[in-house]
Amino acid sequence: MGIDKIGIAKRIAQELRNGWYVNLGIGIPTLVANYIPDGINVEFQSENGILGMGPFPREENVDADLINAGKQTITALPGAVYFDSSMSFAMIRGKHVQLTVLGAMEVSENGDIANWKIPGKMVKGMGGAMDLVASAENIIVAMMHTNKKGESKLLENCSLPLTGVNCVKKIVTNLAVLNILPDGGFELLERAPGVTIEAIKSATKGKLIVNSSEIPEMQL
Amino acid sequence: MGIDKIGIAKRIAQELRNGWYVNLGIGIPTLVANYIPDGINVEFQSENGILGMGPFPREENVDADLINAGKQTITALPGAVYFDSSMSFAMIRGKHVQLTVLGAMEVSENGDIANWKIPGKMVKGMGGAMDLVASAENIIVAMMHTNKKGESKLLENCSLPLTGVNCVKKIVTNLAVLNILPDGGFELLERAPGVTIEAIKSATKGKLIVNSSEIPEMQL
Amino acid sequence: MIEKKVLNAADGCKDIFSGATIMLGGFGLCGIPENCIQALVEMKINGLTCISNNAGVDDFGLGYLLQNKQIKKMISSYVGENEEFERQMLSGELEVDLIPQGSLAERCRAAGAGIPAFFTPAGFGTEISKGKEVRNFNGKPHILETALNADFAIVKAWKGDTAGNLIYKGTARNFNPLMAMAGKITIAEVEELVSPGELDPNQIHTPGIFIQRIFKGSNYEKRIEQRTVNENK
Amino acid sequence: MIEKKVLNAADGCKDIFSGATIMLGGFGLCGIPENCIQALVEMKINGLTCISNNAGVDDFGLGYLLQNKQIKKMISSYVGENEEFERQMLSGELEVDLIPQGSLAERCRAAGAGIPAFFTPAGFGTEISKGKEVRNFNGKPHILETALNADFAIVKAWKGDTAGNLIYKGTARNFNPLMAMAGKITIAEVEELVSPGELDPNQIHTPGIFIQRIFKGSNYEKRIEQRTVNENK
Repeated sequence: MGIDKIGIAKRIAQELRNGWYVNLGIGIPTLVANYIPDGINVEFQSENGILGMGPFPREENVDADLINAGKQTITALPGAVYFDSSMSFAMIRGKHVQLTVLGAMEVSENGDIANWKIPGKMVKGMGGAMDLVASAENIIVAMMHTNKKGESKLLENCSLPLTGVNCVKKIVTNLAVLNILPDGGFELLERAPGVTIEAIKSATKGKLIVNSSEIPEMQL
Repeated sequence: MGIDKIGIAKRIAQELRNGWYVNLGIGIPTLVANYIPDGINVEFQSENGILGMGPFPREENVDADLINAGKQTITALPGAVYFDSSMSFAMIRGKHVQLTVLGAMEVSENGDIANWKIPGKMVKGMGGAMDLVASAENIIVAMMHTNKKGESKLLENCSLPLTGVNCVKKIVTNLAVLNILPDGGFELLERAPGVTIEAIKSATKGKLIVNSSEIPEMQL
Repeated sequence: MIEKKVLNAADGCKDIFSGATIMLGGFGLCGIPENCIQALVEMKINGLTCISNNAGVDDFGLGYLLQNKQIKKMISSYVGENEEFERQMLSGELEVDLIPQGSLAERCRAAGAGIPAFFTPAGFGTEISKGKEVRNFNGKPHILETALNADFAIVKAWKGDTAGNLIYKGTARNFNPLMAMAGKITIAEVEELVSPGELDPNQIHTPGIFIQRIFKGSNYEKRIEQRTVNENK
Repeated sequence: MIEKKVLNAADGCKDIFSGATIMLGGFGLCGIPENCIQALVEMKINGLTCISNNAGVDDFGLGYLLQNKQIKKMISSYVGENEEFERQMLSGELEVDLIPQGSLAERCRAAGAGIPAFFTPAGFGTEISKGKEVRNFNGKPHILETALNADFAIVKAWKGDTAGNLIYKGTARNFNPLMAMAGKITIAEVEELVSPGELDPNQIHTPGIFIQRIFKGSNYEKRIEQRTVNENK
């Protein structure tokens, strides 16, 4: 039901503003770079130490010394810079990055996020996620509305160990675009094409706030 | 009485050990660089952002973008590096500099130092002195034994506002070489040529410890 | 690529207001933003709080702003060599906050890096530690210092590109990269301004993300405070 | 000039002992000290505590040391992509301490810079903040993190000189400069080793003061974890 991962990436790309520095997490967020609207200039930061990240290289340009935080080979655009990890997180912690997009396993109605650990399963580590969510002023979560078992990922409280608290501002899922309100609650802003408010309500376990009976469809 | 400033610098130069990074303060300490013993390799750090500082330039090589912490034009030796002020004090605070030599207005018998402020007079500021004395594990003070009024600068307690506490390890003056003992007190190690123990005693207001009647003369 | 180029110092500094807190790079007269200081003089704004390691000399650098009584407060580590400064300080016209040089540098970096406070040994047991939290680490007392923010930071670099990437030369680097990180708005003046891609991405000291405006400065005097030459040979 | 050159990895690592705490630069397999890791394998020392952002893959990088059960404890931010790691961790053979990546980087820098502790927002409200001091700054909670020291740091650079000055390439820089500052003894392996004076003093990433030993490495494999290419055009 709803849109696919590419649709989520396209919708998030509409949030980009001219002159922003942006950090994209692994997975759906990475796809956002492919759908930057015309006339919008942004620069991508990867926390392993590059600003001005370009597309993946052609085979003949692969360089083992040039990767992104997902360990994928990348290229650098004109005006790019390399730096060390403390400088990289200085940019992040110091709020010089205007937008962070990342995936999540759960988001709570007060903006808590869980995306690094499932008790009883192998823990791979939080990488830079805790720094990113604790620091960024503008965090968009890109995820499916429900997990593989069909359970809502938008909850009253996260059940999984937290990555950060009170930090998520906006969520784009396969079903909807939602704001997290300052006093808590998921405010429904847009529906995925063909998806009803009822369908979104039933897929949202946390408090869903529908301020209008006329919720527009996403324009992709 | 005793040796002159050049003599003090020469005596301190004997303390240099091969492979040390050294920070020299303004005044007598700067002169130490002129008397490095044969076979000893050291590198000079200046806290405004250079490691591998060389001698003053010849007229035709003066570069406004290349100065030391005393704002004097300098040169850089092969293998030199420039860096910013936070990196510079990372070296100092992180104990990567093996020796700091600086001047003082007063030193107390427990290693306190006062060298930045005289109440009632214009205060120029502490510059990097407080960071240097708080961080260095090996601090040698280069100064005259008495001030212009003939009063001892080696005291039980400093009367002037402090730059740092319990930090000075050794003092070289125009009259003597002295250690500061861990439990306090100026231990007399060497006399300046022709200077008697009695003369040193009378010029030292703090507790002078003379462990032997045979205090050797400095060899310059 | 995000374009940061502005016309000149006046354009770069246009919204700096009376009463603003401004960081200015440089050590002595080495690596100071000469063009922007001149612009601030011409803008005749006043009541400024200036954060700069030094305060210039009577007739150069921040000394200009002092002569014109545009500065309300100086935050520095060393302010010698400036008679007008001394006069204003002793008369009480000018507030002065003296900070150990390493703490000044680290507090600027901390502001830029989102570190609100850190412990340092510098100043323990001196008047600098008055009112500050003291804590022992590894048996040694340290004091808590906080980040130092500014409305504007003004820095001078050797080369820059229009994306705001900067390279400094020699010891003219000093406080410039740290202050560049700490300003809400950071203005960079450079001796040489090139297009993005012309600077080696491995060799940039200040990434453009920290810079909001950049321009090519002109007529650099680069005055030397202590011209010291080696007479030997 | 202070000479830092040693013969090779075995010479550089000769006094690393069983039970030592070792920092190793690199992000994934990018910028890891391949030669020194091989030397540690051959030295057959064990009980090591390794501080490294990642833990290599099964048959490369730190994975070698894991296969040989030489590591007692890993301190990292992300340890995926390694089956033997997972097996040892789940069986309790291997201790693992996970740290947010930015805090890991800053804690290494802090150790090198003589900053014993600092406040950061990262990890507040999560299990990372358990037992840590929390304090509000600007209305936002932060936790106190401490410096992370090591007996040895092992770093990989692109170019170096025999005075220990280092230049890194691309994103192979990552944790290397920070760990270089934090080791009691720091060993650098480089792809190209030159004489002092051959590197531009404006362009050095790690000043030689932090490096105790340097050598030219050989046979770099530089394995790529996620070879991702653009099929378009």
